Amino acid sequence: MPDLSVNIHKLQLKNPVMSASGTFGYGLEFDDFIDVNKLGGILTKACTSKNRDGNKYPRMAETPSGMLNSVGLQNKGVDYFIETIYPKIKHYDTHIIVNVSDSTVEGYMEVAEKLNPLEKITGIELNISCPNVKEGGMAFGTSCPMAGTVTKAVRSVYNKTMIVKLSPNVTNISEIAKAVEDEGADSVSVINTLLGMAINAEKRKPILSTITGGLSGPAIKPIALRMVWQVSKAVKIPVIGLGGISNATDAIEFLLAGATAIQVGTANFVDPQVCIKILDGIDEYCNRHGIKNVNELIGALEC
Amino acid sequence: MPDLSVNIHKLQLKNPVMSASGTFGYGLEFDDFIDVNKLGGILTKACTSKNRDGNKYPRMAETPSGMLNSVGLQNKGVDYFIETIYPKIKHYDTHIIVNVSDSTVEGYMEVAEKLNPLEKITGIELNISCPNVKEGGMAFGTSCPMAGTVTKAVRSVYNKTMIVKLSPNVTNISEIAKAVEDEGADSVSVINTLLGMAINAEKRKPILSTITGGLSGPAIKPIALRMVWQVSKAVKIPVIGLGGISNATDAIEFLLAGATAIQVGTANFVDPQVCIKILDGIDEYCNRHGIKNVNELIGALEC
Amino acid sequence: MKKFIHDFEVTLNDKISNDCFVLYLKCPVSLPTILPGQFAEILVGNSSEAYLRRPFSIYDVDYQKNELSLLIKEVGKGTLALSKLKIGETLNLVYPLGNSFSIPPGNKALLVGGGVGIAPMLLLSKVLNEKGKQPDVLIGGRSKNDILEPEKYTVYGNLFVTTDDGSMGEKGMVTQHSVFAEKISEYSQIYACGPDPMMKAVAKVAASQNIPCEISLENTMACGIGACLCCVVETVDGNKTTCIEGPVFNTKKLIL
Amino acid sequence: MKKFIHDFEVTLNDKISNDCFVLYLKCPVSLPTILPGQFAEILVGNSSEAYLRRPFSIYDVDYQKNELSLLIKEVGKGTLALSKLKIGETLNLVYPLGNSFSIPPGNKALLVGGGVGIAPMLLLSKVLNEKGKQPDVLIGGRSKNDILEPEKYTVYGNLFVTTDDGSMGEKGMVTQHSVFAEKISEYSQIYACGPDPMMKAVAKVAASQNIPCEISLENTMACGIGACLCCVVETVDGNKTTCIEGPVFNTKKLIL
Ligand SMILES: Cc1cc2nc3c(=O)[nH]c(=O)nc-3n(C[C@H](O)[C@H](O)[C@H](O)COP(=O)(O)OP(=O)(O)OC[C@H]3O[C@@H](n4cnc5c(N)ncnc54)[C@H](O)[C@@H]3O)c2cc1C
Ligand SMILES: Cc1cc2nc3c(=O)[nH]c(=O)nc-3n(C[C@H](O)[C@H](O)[C@H](O)COP(=O)(O)OP(=O)(O)OC[C@H]3O[C@@H](n4cnc5c(N)ncnc54)[C@H](O)[C@@H]3O)c2cc1C
Ligand SMILES: Cc1cc2nc3c(=O)[nH]c(=O)nc-3n(C[C@H](O)[C@H](O)[C@H](O)COP(=O)(O)O)c2cc1C
Ligand SMILES: Cc1cc2nc3c(=O)[nH]c(=O)nc-3n(C[C@H](O)[C@H](O)[C@H](O)COP(=O)(O)O)c2cc1C
Ligand code: FES
Ligand code: FES
Repeated sequence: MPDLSVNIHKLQLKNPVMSASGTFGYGLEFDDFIDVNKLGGILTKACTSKNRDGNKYPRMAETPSGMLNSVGLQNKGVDYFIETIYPKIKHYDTHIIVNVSDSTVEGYMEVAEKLNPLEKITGIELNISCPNVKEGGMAFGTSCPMAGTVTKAVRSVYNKTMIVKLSPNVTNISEIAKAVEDEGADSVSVINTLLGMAINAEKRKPILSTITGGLSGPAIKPIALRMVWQVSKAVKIPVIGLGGISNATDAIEFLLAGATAIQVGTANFVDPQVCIKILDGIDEYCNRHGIKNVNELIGALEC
Repeated sequence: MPDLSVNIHKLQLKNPVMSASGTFGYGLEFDDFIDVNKLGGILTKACTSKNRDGNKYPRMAETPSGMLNSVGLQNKGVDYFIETIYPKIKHYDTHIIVNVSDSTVEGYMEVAEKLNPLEKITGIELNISCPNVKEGGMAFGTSCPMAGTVTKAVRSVYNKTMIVKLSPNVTNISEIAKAVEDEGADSVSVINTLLGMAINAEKRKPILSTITGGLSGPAIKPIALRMVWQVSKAVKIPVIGLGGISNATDAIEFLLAGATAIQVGTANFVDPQVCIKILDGIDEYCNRHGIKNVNELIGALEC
Repeated sequence: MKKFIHDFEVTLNDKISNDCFVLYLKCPVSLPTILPGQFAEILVGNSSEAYLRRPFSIYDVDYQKNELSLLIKEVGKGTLALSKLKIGETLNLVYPLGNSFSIPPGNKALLVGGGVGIAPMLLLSKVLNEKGKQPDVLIGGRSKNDILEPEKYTVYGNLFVTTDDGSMGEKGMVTQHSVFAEKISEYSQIYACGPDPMMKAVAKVAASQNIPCEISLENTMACGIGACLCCVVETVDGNKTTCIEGPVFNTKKLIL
Repeated sequence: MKKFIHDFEVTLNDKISNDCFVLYLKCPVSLPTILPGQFAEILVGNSSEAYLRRPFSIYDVDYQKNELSLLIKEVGKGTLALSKLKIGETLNLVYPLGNSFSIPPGNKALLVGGGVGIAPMLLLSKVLNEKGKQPDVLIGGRSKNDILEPEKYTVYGNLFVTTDDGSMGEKGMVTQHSVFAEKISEYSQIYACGPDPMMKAVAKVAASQNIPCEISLENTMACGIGACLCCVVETVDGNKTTCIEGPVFNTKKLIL
């Protein structure tokens, strides 16, 4: 049995397989299909300072080997999360990391500060890369000063593990990664969705109510892998890789490219058991290749 | 019969369907499969000032609904093009546009200047977005000043139609488009490939000799469509749309998003007759929707 | 209700009209209870183009044979691939999903289906019949060919038909059928599924008569299990997920 | 040579070993002449994962029946999907592609194939036989099961076999076979296709004996028709496309 545990800053994960924010609900939605406790961690859907209704329907469009979404951070706000959702999920024996979003720096700070005391929330993931909100969101993630500012502000009110989730919609993602590392990020998640668009040619209308949306799924895997490779060479903090991961081979590619852990997003929709299959597949790969500790694979790409 | 002709600056195209650079050879490779003269235009593979061997094999990797390539501008140089290739292709009764690349501004200028007198080369496409060369290439396309500089320099020596092909690997593609428009571009092609990477997990090695390569094919269509939509709202010059177009519906989506013409790339590998099928499909769509002139579709998206 | 993921075996792919077919699928284990209005998310394994699962209402259930069936209309790449499935091939289902139609307060109910929207009405009429209720089924279509397997409903109750061209039943839209003029007050609940304009028309009549009305929505879905929030519908209580809190909604709650 | 694109019909999918199968494909029109060493680019229509075409050597041609066949080893997603093709299904081919093996200057030639690399040697041995030449075929494999359809070659010439485990023919690698020790000087040309180390070993012996040697390369390809420049191989005359200027190369021209 290979040792699959990895460390993201202070968090020791049982294994490198986590679920991605916005694609796994609060974990509960998957209880019928898998034992959520087996995962290295779960990233909850975005949590904002106030209730948000999200964008108008339609919010998704299928694309070749992927999908666009424009959910737009729908959630009932941090207070509701603490009062109503947290009690339902705190029994999970895995790291529960809350994805924190907002339109203002103050909003981010408010959410982080309120989450800080929750014992079973062992970390937060700052979403500075959501392409589906008019204000804030991706704007924070596409310039170094903005990314640095929000990271620094949240750092000042949050003392557990803080991961910053980066936007791929930039010329130089390594620079942004370094900016957030400098301001105190403990880890970076690479990548959020790519801004895309879908049109119904017959109706001559955009398919999404928001015209553009975030592209995810296998289609973006080559881009995500490249960015994980670039960022892991640029920063010292651990990188969490995601974007299109659908099977164990994909996951191992991300580890080899430099990711310490991975997240599985859209693939959960296609196969609600995929996270466990990936976990089993990593185990099988390690056994087959005589790898005793999964850390041997991290960044082990031979170029 | 709908009127399918469109204008890109001074060029009147029979129809909006062109073949993309690097995916259609010099047209000759497709003579066995289609009547190349039926196309609106063909974009030749990249032409540089000197002979280039390109990158080492392996140069391609399949990805979900797409592929990565790292050909690296292999060609025998502009003099060879003029002496040996031009005589073989000048019989084509369609616009032949040469894709111009290089590592230096002087190199771009040299190629453009030498091509200027060729009667049947009715335009050039400046490739400031090739991700597969160490020097120049994409670097020219990812900053406004660089993009502006090379455009201006080539403009000073070339007086026919000059299209500039933009890189999608940027935070704000509209800005780059405006920069090249300001410096005299007659049109922009949107988009070149996205920088990606593929790994062989079993061998723990990158698949491409260059580690990273350019992603093309249906996978990138949503991103390309979004960029065409953004750019066409930002500039006044005509936009040529490409990226993942595989059938007539895709092509029409790009026209609706604001493209005056489209290019078909990777899809030619999957179906060497696809350009003609797209052309027929656009004709059929216009007939079915009672569209007399294809220009009615351009930018006709109802948002 | 617990959800399952199983590989079903195709025991029959029955083409019932020009563009509609019924898939009969055998469950490898004992079928769980499936309520009328619930649906399944199908993995289209044999298509190179359909990436996400596709949702379909459960058309009928045969607990004895351990089979369920789906009534599917070919409208695009996924349904095209499904139409080509052969006996013995397997199909992966996540099911049973969503809420379900409620039992009517009184004895009689009217079930209205337009085109392939009729799918959830078969299991509903069967279950209502089993519960001693009297389901009247009204099917509307453009022409005779759109009235799919009408004989299946007469087992459980009365059948009424409208067609736009009058080739079967009464001519006109469903809400123009004489049951609306003559019998509407007899019904304690109305159910509808089909094209949006049809459902709106039915909901309007129901509201005017003060009869509770439930409709089944077909919002596009990515996950079907409440994880993605893509399938929302606006209700008087805010956005609701169609896949968990629907697909069945009381029309009073919807902003139509 | 003119290239074609046609929908072929599968007339047989013959599983000949654990992981190899032969597809027999009927052409809808008259088959053009196909030279030994040429290949086809196949569209894998029944896989959701294989996007680009897959190249395969033409194994055999039957002009009378208007059929060609492909010998395929299952190594990944595309070949897995092809292995499932059934009689009557169609397969789209772009063909015939590439150059071809040259006719040997003298009378005798040695054709060496390793594993599935043997594929182009069947048509070559047939054509050489038709031209009055004497093809000796040497097949190497790990064990007996890797020696695919050996009986097909004996129609056209002598057959020799080596296996790593000695389960068939002589034990050892192809270049350790006694033909190399005893008869090598009789051959006016050597042909090889198979794993890289095998081809290199054969090329080395050929060079040492000053016998012309041609090998067939299997570089990964995107287009197969010279349009993408992805398939290049380094030669003494610079980069050459494997799909147009190959797949057959004289080993003297390659940088091995
Ligand atoms: C809860 C639920 C129950 C359903 N029950 C049935 C059923 O019993 N029988 C049946 O035939 N269909 C049913 N549908 C609709 C069915 O899911 C779609 O027709 C199917 O997903 C289309 O897949 P496709 O790949 O063939 O089409 P695509 O190629 O994806 O699209 C083709 C066309 O169909 C439209 N389309 C796609 N999905 C939907 C949708 N969900 N609603 C409306 N239009 C859509 C697209 O906009 C496009 O114009 C149901 C949908 C839901 C949400
Ligand atoms: C000119 C030519 C002729 C060929 N003739 C034959 C033949 O007659 N019979 C036959 O079985 N195969 C032949 N091949 C190889 C065949 O094309 C590949 O095995 C096939 O494309 C793999 O497809 P896949 O989807 O199953 O594999 P993938 O899922 O794409 O890959 C599976 C594994 O196979 C490797 N692989 C993929 N393509 C190739 C390749 N071209 N060469 C070597 N390894 C590869 C990958 O690196 C990967 O490790 C030929 C190749 C060429 C270029
Ligand atoms: C429906 C949907 C909702 C998402 N919501 C969020 C979110 O709330 N916060 C966030 O940081 N990322 C969100 N994402 C992005 C994913 O977490 C992930 O970064 C992205 O989808 C790429 O990974 P994938 O290709 O594995 O899905 C969402 C993605 C999808 C598809
Ligand atoms: C094999 C290959 C070679 C290419 N070579 C060039 C090139 O020389 N110059 C250029 O501007 N673009 C080149 N491209 C990019 C294409 O022209 C096109 O911009 C890109 O592939 C996106 O379109 P597609 O998805 O339709 O292929 C190349 C693409 C491929 C796949
Ligand atoms: S489809 Fe995902 S929440 Fe309803
Ligand atoms: S495979 Fe495209 S040039 Fe050879």
